Amino acid sequence: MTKITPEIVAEHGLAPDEYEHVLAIMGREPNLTELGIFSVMWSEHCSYKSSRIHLKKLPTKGPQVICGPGENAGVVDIGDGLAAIFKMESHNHPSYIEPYQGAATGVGGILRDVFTMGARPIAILDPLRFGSPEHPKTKHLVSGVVAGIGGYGNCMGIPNVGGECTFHPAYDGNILVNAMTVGIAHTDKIFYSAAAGIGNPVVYVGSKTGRDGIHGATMASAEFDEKSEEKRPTVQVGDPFVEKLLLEACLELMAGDAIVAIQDMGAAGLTSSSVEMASKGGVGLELVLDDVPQRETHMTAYEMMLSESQERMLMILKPGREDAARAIFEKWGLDFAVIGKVTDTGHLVLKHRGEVVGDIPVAPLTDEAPLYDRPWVPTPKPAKVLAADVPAANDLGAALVKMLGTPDLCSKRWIVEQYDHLVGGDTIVRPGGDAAVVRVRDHATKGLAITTDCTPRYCFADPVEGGKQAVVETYRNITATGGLPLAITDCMNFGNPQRPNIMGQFVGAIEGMSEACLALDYPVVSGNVSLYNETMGTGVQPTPAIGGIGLLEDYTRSASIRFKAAGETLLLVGE
Amino acid sequence: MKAAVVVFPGSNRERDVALALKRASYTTPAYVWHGDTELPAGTDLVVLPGGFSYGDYLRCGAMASLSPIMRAVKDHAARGGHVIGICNGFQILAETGLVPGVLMRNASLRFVCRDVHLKVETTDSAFTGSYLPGQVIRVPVAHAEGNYFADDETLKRLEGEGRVAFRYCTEAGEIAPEASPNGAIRNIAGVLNEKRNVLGMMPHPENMTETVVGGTDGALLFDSLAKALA
Amino acid sequence: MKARVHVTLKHGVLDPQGKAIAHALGSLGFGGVEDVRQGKFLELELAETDAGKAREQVKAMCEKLLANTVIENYTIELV
Amino acid sequence: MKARVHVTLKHGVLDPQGKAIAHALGSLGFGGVEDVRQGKFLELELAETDAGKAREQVKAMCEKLLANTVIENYTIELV
Ligand SMILES: Nc1ncnc2c1ncn2[C@@H]1O[C@H](COP(=O)(O)OP(=O)(O)O)[C@@H](O)[C@H]1O
Repeated sequence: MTKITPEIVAEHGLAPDEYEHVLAIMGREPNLTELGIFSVMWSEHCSYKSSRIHLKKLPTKGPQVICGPGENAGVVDIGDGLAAIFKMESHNHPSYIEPYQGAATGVGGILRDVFTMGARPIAILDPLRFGSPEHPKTKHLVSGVVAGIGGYGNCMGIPNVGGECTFHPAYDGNILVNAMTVGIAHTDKIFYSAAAGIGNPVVYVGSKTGRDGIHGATMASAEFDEKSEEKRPTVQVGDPFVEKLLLEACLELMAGDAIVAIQDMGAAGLTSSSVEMASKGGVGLELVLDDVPQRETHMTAYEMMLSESQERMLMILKPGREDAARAIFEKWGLDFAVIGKVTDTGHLVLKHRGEVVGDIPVAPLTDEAPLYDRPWVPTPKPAKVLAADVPAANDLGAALVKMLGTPDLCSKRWIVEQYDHLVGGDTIVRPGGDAAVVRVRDHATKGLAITTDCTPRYCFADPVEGGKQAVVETYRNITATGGLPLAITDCMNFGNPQRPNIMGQFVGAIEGMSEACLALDYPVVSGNVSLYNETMGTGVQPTPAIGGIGLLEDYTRSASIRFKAAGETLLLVGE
Repeated sequence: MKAAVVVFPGSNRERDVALALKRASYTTPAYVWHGDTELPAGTDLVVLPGGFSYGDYLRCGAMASLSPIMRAVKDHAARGGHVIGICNGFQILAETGLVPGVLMRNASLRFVCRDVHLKVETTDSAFTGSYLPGQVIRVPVAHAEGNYFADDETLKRLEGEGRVAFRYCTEAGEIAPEASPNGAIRNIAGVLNEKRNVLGMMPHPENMTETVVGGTDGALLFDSLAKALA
Repeated sequence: MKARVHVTLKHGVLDPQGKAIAHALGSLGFGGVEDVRQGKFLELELAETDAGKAREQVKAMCEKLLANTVIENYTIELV
Repeated sequence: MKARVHVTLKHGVLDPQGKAIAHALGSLGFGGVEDVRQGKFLELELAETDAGKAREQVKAMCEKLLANTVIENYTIELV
């Protein structure tokens, strides 16, 4: 057995005091598999250790909220027994290393988060930030990321109806690739992740497990250095075809009542899914790793628990429903395996080749995860810019033309046309407007207005006002299409939280967002935090990307930005 | 009209086309699984919908063309039954040989989703009977491999027999290379088989059948079918 | 037994990918690339151990699925 | 001078295409196909006549464009 040295602990991204705590919880030295599990569960990515105390300040409640943060995605009531389920996520680091696959698997992950809860996805949006257009890597990154997002979403048949794409040198070494998915479910058919029912089977479905991206979850939380581009590939390859089959098979199974709980295997795959399901249900799980469908030979327990192979799900079924469920997954050509059972021990117990290869008490693993109140300093208020200090344009026409030609403001047709934004036949307001409008399936009149917004430049100058502005802009964009804003999701992309000024940006943005959400009755129902977007000491601009959704009771009455006919009257409203 | 929409693993516009058919004919088509070996009794029209059957892996449409149901589709066509393949469905038809030619990677090498203009080149088919000869219509495309190619001899026959159903054109109806979203030879967007009962086309008329989504030019195709196969 | 299959476009069939690659190489500053043709390369792991039978099998796979013989040629190597 | 380049996925990297092909072959009744891996095969027509220089050039092309070296390997043959 591998002796756990301080080097191994450090390689797993655990600080010495964090490791002391592991020893205290275990009451003994963990083996490598157990250490690996602690390392992913306590990574920034999974534990939110730097951000959690601040995220708590966001308003998350409202009469429309069916399920706020804490599940795979947020759930909002849209009336007549229907719910919108949505979330945004980042795939920044993987997309920088391998733009096509990184972006593609990012889309795959966020789609799974939404259909895990019982929703059929109806829209994808993708806020993107790249470095300066002149930077030698930018072109390659833009074309790879856009092709990857399109490649995955197009194949899935989910329309991509919006997003953003702006450029700034602050993102030269750390691009931001965020993706949001919105789905529709019936309010009496929403699926959660809490395991229950002692003895119930734990079922694995989807693709086989390979040695993909072992340790990707900790990679996503480590600051980049020059060498990381050369490290062994921790990037996973996505298979949108299998995900499409997984979507259809899951929805088919969900139409019945066999599922007790379900959770997708995202970053940190089998580890985070099994630990979260056990923790939420307050139960134990026993997994027999020999039964995990494997793509490669001689896989170790460590590798299986940490693999990030894509297109996999974990479910708890009602007893006796295995065969009926298996028939559905086999019809769709997917792997299906009973790999364990729910127990009353409160422990995650792993068996492999006849031996117990891991035994961790679940409650302390999740509840006692590190939590940091990192030191932070407020961002100094920027000096007021006086109108008189800015030279007036002497030719407004020329200024307008120049602005329209800038990378941030120019037409994004080149991107939008690589995404299927019409599949489904429900796209009422296409990309290019303030918010997209997508019709709600299975309802005669309802539509959803969806948008993502953030202006990092504002957030950099003043995180509080910038955070506020991002929320408010989504609100306005939804309103402009005729929608009633309902709720938001967010993706908080920041630099290294161990720098007090960066942490200050984060805290400020949260403060601004909270204020706006409270003022507008516009709660946060899901989100994601991506920290350490920093290369050799240079961080990205603070980028709290906000995704908002709103409801149109009658989609035929939506408004779009197009002038409809000559001679129409233009009105200016607001201050 | 009794229509059957075949669902392959990876199909994703089966519902779109089923709704378009329903709007035109007031009857809901049946969904048929690719693994089935028979079409529902009395099927008039078989639809191979858009999507990414088998992920578009190897060659678009190649694996789907070998599905069990395709034997029944071929028999149906041989009996004079009608078949339409849209986008991935066109690729499947080409792979099975039900229509001539192949669909290669777009000349841009990129997926393209946008509205295009098409010139209706023949109204002599159950699919196009409700259009006016030479009519210019607007419908979207959404594909990465729609670059139609056939050898000279095949093209000569297709054109000589009036079997090119649609060509990409400018808004004014000009068949110009720049009007083609994919580099297709002679701007061909859709072709008929010899007996004119099988149509393969890349654009998506099913996504242009309601004013609220941007237009109704595509609806006429389904109206044509509903009338012809009533 | 392992089979290596090359699937290439027939002579005279336009190769949009090859053309685009040649173009991209040119704009990356690689001069003197006169033509690029892109094909597929498949490696199959077979249970069959008899070379003659394996070749027959793979030939049938190529004819049926792996190649579109209207526009593509294939070659089979056993290793 | 002609170069033949094979681009294949690195060991352990998922090959969705290969997997789907193997599956399809199975359902077409071709038993005994244990694994399929799909790669790319490129033929380049080069103006360069010196083999050493040609190899250097093609290597650079592979690194820059033809292969995605994060997940793919390549081999070069000159003919
Ligand atoms: N910035 C945020 N604002 C609100 N909720 C958040 C935020 N970041 C994360 N959350 C919530 O925390 C939970 C865990 O998120 P995450 O780890 O990203 O989920 P996943 O399992 O999909 O990786 C989710 O329910 C998410 O909605």
